[in-house]
Parts: sequence; structure tokens; C-alpha cells
Amino acid sequence: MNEGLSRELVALRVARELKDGMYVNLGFGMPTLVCSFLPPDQDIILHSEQGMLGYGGILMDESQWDVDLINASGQPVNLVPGACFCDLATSFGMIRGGHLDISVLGAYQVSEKGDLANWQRGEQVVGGIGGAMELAIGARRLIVAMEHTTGGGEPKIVHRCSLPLTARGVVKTIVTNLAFIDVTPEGLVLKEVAPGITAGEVQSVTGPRLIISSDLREMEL
Amino acid sequence: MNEGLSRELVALRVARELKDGMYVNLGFGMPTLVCSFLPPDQDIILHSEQGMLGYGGILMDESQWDVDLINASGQPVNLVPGACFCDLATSFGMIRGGHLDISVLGAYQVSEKGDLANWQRGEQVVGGIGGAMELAIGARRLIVAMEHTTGGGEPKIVHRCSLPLTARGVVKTIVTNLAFIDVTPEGLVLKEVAPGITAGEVQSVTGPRLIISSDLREMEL
Amino acid sequence: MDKVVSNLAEAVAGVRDGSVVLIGGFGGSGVPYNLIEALLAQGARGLTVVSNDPMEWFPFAEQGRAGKVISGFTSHPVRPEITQVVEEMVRSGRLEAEAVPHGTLEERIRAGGMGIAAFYTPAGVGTPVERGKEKRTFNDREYLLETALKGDVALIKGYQADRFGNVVCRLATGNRNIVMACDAELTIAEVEEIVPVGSLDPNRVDIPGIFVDRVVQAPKVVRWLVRGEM
Amino acid sequence: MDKVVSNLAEAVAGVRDGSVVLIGGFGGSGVPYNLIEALLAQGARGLTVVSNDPMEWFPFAEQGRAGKVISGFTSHPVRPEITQVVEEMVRSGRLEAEAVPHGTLEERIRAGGMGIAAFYTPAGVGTPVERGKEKRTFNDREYLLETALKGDVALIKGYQADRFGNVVCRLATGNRNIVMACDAELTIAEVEEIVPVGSLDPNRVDIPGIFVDRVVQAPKVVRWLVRGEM
Repeated sequence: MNEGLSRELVALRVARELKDGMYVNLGFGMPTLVCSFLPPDQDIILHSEQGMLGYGGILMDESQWDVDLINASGQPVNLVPGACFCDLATSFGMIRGGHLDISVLGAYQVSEKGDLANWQRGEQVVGGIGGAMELAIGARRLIVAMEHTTGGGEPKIVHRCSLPLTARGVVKTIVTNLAFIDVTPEGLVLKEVAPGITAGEVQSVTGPRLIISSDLREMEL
Repeated sequence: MNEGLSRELVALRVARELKDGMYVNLGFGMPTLVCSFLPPDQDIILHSEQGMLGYGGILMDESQWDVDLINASGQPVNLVPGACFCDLATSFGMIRGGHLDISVLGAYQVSEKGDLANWQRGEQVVGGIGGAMELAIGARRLIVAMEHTTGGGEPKIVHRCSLPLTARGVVKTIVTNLAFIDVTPEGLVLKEVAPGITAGEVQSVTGPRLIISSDLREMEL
Repeated sequence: MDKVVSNLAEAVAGVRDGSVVLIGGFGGSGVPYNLIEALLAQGARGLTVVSNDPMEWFPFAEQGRAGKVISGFTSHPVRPEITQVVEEMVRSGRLEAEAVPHGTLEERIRAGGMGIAAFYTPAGVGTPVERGKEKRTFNDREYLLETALKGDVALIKGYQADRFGNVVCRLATGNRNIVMACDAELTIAEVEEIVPVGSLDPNRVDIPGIFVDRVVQAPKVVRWLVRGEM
Repeated sequence: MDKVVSNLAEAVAGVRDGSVVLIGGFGGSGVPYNLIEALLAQGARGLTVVSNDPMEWFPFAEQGRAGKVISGFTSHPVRPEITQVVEEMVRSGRLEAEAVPHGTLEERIRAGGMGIAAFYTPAGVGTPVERGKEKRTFNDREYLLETALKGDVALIKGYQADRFGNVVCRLATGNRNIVMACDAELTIAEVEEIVPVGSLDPNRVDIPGIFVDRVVQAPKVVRWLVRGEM
């Protein structure tokens, strides 16, 4: 089995889910990369937890950096026309109140019921919740973008999360370096595989049994 | 007994309680008049429920009226330097959260325990609460400014309010056309009388027994 | 993304019978009068109208379009003839009128939009407002449980807006408009001017576009509702 | 009324041992670094520090000045050496570290300042966050009861302020500063520039002066806490 998609290509595949007029939050890590692959001809408004609606890309040119204008991962960004700011209570109200169309988060584990674990490694007493619990429950659609397995090759898509939960039954879609999977009441539906990857190979590194979609296809990238 | 102070002089006496640096809300009716008697050399910031901090006086010259700039009684006002606006949830947070130094309200009845009734006449099923319940409980000091008796000559300062309450045990000071009275744990303390009015005359139109302050004096106006 | 609609009828199209309608403004300032007229003309019935001033909800009650009103004022502060009509409608059962402390009203609306189910406030303890409500003590003080009030429709008024629905309010007109925009399934803003995307200062936007569904340009209506003596 | 103090030492004077200290900013943006340094120098001990980023509360923990921290992050997202130190302090009982969903944290702070005793939020249901908390169903959904978090002191950062304490924040720096200003007995703002009363646009003020007790001018400190890969 090849390694599947690069982090950037996972982000690109996630970006294809974003449509004109959507309000979208991109979480820490791989999800942040999605902002580099937005279609230029559509108005997709990126929300950042600290109270920003409408940032653009991450700035690479250090001469343009302004510490007063960063995303929730601490990276310097620019604004798009039509941006606005608000306080953090209002910003989390946008999340908790169901105003975001899509939230994209990373994960340590996702269960077949759509449970999400992404804030604490089991062996620790400390942990980083940040905005993840609100982002997980508040958005109309939660997409997880992550590597399909742990560094040690263990499945991250599991029957039941062994790590502390972020939220129960919230994940709608999982996009990994190997596959695009929808979480449905019937179970996990494998919709797409990465180029050169077979459904059997995806199943071999996935905990629960996958339902193979009748129109299973290779990801278009 | 003479009629005591005019409405304007009651407002003037209340205005004397306001000091530099205070944040103050003036309620509907007689309290609104207080804004005309603020000492010009002091920074007293007037709060209005709809989200305004720092208005000045009520504008008499119709050519200056702007319906986008009114106080909570609907009257056109001007701003003082250092004013600012906020939304109404925040504005009521200022009140409820204990940030106002003084709230001045009118009343139908005040009890000897400091209970306030000012939103509903007993015979009605409808009524006007407005911001009164928050203003009554939220300010550090609640001053009631009112006529000492009803139009029919009945006491408005009573043992126990017969009208529906706005809040219990909240009034700290009562200023009327006849007297300046503090509400204390020991009872109602008559501190000042209007010019030409005696303590006995005040008592004769007051329900509960008044404690005469050892330094009872005539109001300085 | 273009939230601008071309006229007031289009702005209120699709409002269903039985909707909970939130109306912005305070005391005549920042009131969406054009949208109110448009909704009256649109014809939806059995509405629950949530506003602060009787001057906004009374037309719906008087014209038999609202079965219920929720407001800080179920009487009128200075127009006894209106109070009398409302009193009679309530006594005869033709109208339900819920008087709410104004701070509680705004906090219930904010809670609805921000995903908070309920909260404890000290306003109304020891008064008729506490009837039927849970009372609970925190740190030796009593509070009432108040629940979120969700709107189906919000009619709001701004000064300027862009096609993303970002709204700027002028002077003291943000008042309740800013609070309620987040709370309705369908938030409709009337503004005096529509400006190009990118022309509003991002730090000056009062109502983020994410909360606004439709924007319509309409001339500002000025009505003085001065209460009390000048 | 003049809330301006002449230096940072004066700005943090009188902060008592055992205080609950709220620190503004988010991810290095709008962080009152000068006030943090001044409070570290001032010497108050046994503090409870409430902040979002470990980079603001960690110095208080490391220097033995905080007995408790309340934060969205009790670990550090990208610096495992800090996480390891904190983990060890918590396990040995030298530090209490309460991890809170960030939206809940801000709402608890807002509630404290706005006179709301407690509220029901859906965040944390079905997770370790619900331990010891009342769970309640509204409209078929479960919520947790969360209580107001009052601060004794808030350290905030603005761009400009006047002597009334009105504060304007630049770009995305209002973030948590706007929320917490109302919540503390003593709110102290560091700003880059103090401007004359009357020079700020009343519609552009982010933090009304009523919430601010002291203002001090201090040069902006820039620290990049970039997390994750660029």
C-alpha cells in the first residue's frame, strides 16, 4: 500500500466540500492547510475563534506579518474584502449557535458512531480542549481531516474511542490520506479512495467494518 | 402645608448626589429631569438602556434632533465627549452586573423595607416593566424620585406595597417634593425637609413611622 | 454570495403563519419600519411578535395578526387609549401579552442565537415575573431560570450593509438590532445604503454578515415617540 | 475622572495574594505582556490565573505564583517540554489545572460581568468535562450547567484609550479583552496610545470605560507563538 495523499492533498480534497456562501472554521493542524486551496471565484468566509470572519491565506512573507492579525493557530493571515471582527464570546456564539456551515477538525480518534477524540492523550492529566468541543457540536457539518493511522500504524477510525471524548456522535465526514468516508446511521460508508489505494487496503487499517458505496470512486484532485 | 418642591427642584436635589466619575442611569419621568442639573465641572456619565454611555442634555431645539440619538424615554439628546455605544444585551449587563453607581427611578409605591412598585397599576393585567427590574436590583444605589403622595393625596411611602413589586428591599434613598429620606435597616430616616415643610407634615402624609435624623435639615437647593 | 434583495416584498417573502417575529429598534430609534409595513402587507397570521415598544407590536395585535406579544411593555407608557385597547384584548382572550424585564428579554434572545439553552438572572425575583419559574440560590442570592427565546424571523434596521450582510449601525441604533440578528432562522435587514464589499471597516461592523440572511435598501423612516414631559 | 496611571508598577499596585487574575489576548494577539511582567514583578502569590494560552499562565505557574490555572489549554499545543513540566506540577499537587472548553470559558467570564449566575451549554456533554456538573435536558438536547467565573483583576490590552477608560482595539486584538473587561473588580488596560477624551468615535469603542478602572500606556510587545506548520 502506498502512503496515499500528502497533507496538502487531503486539504485540497476537503476544500472541494466548501461552496459559495459558506461560513467555515478550519481547526489546528492539517485543517488549517485548507485555506490554501479555496476556489478563487467563490465567497467562502473563514471564521477564526478569536473573533474574525473573512481571513484569506497564511502569509509567508514575514514583512507582511502583523501580530494583531493572526488565525486561531497563531499564524499571520490577511483579510479578504468583507471581513469583520467581533469579541470571543460572540465568536463562540457563532459556533455554538449553529451558524457555521462546516467545521474542519483534526482528530486522534473517530468512532463508527461519529464520536470524536482530539483533545487529550490518554496518558496525560493535562490537555488542550481549546475551541474543539464547541466546534465539534456547533457546526452544521463536521469534517475530520487526519492521517488514516497513528504514527505506529494503528487505526484512528475505531469501534469505540479509547481516548477522552471531545463530543459524541458529531463527525459527518472523515477525509484522510487514504479515503473519504461518510458517517451514517447505517455505519461508515467508504465513498472515495486515494489514487492507487484499494477499498481492501483502507479496510485493513480501519477498525470498524466499512460499507462500500455503490459508486465508490477514486478521489478527483 | 405648601406643595413643596417643583419637579425640577426634586431633580436638582437628586443631582446633588451625583459625583465626579459616577455612572448613572436616569429613569422615565421625573428622574429624566436630573440631566438638566448636572454640575458642569464634573465627569458624570449618563447611561441609557438602549446602549449609550455619555449623553448630555435633552435637546429643545428641534433643528438639532436626530432620531438615531435619543435617550431611553425617547427624547432627543446630545452626546458628551467620551461617549460610547453598545448593544442592548451589554447595556443591561452593565446594569445587572453592578456597574452603575446610581440608578434614579420613579415609583408608584415604596415600602419601609425599600420594596419598589413602579410597573403596574393593580387594576390592570398589562404593564410596563421595561428596564425597571434590572435597574432596581443592579445599581449600587437606587434613588427613587417621586411625588410624596398620589394625585388623591394618599401616601406613596407605605408599610407594605399593595401594587405588584418591581423588586424587594432595593431602595436606598427617597427624594420627594417634601423630603429626603434614607431607607436603613432600622427604618426610614428623615434626613431633610423641603423649605417651609416640617417633619410633622412629612409624617402626616407618610405611611410608616419616620425616624427623625439627629441632624435633620432643610434641603439646600 | 449576495444577500441583497431588490424590494421590501421580496425581503419578507415566505414568512409563515405562526412565526415568532423579533422586531429591532428601541423607542423609535433603529426601528425597521419599512419591514414592519411590508410584513403587515405580506399577510402572515397567528404571529408571536417580540419587540420592546408597543408602537412596533401594537399594529400586529390591532390588525388581528398576532396571537401573542412578548415585550417589556404590554401597556403603553404615555398613551392610555392604546393601553385600554390592549387590556381589553387580553381580558377577552384575543391576545396573550407576556411582560418581560427588558434585560431578561434581550438575554433570552441572545441565548437563543448563541446556543445557550437557559440562564439564571436575578431580575424579577420577588415579583409577579417569578410565577411558574424555577428559583435557585447561587452564592446566597436568588435567581430565576429563564429560557432561550428563538425567533423564526428577525426584522432589523441598519445604516449601511454590504452584500455579505455585514451591517453598520449609526449612533444609538444598534441597540436591539445587534442582539437579535443572531437569533432568527431568517434575519432580514433594512438599511439606508448598500455599499460595496470591502468598503466597511472590519472593526466597525456592528452585525457580522453570518447572522444576516437578506438585505434590502429602504429610505429611513423617522417617527418621534417621545414619552414623558420634555 | 482620570483613570490613567503613570507607570506599570502603579497599574498593578494593590493586587492581593489569592486573587483571581484574568489575562486577555489570544495566541499572542492582544496579550497584555507589559502588565503580565509587571504583575510578576509586583509579587502577589497564590493566584488563580485564567487565560487561554499557556504562554500567558505558564510563567505564573513556573514561578510558583499561581496555585491554579483555568484555561482552554492546560497542555501546550506544540511545546512538549512545557506540557511535561505542567503535567509533573499537576501530578505532584503543586498546581491545579482546570481545562475548560473555550466557549464555555468566555461565556462564564461574560456571565460574571453581566450579573448572570449560571447557564446551560451543550459543550462538554458526554466528555470528561461533564464530571460533577448538573446535566439537564431542554427540547430533547442535553446541556451542562456552568457557573459564572468572577475575576478580582483583569489585565487587558488595547490600542488606544482615553482617560474615561474607553478602549479601542486594533484588528483581531479585541478577542478576549472585550469579554473580560466587565468581569473583574479591578480591570487594568495597557494601551499603545492615550488619546484625548472626545477623539474616539463613540461607535468604534470596543470596551466602554465603565468596565475599565486603570489605563496605562506601554509599548506594544510582539511575540510570535506560531503553532503548527506554516
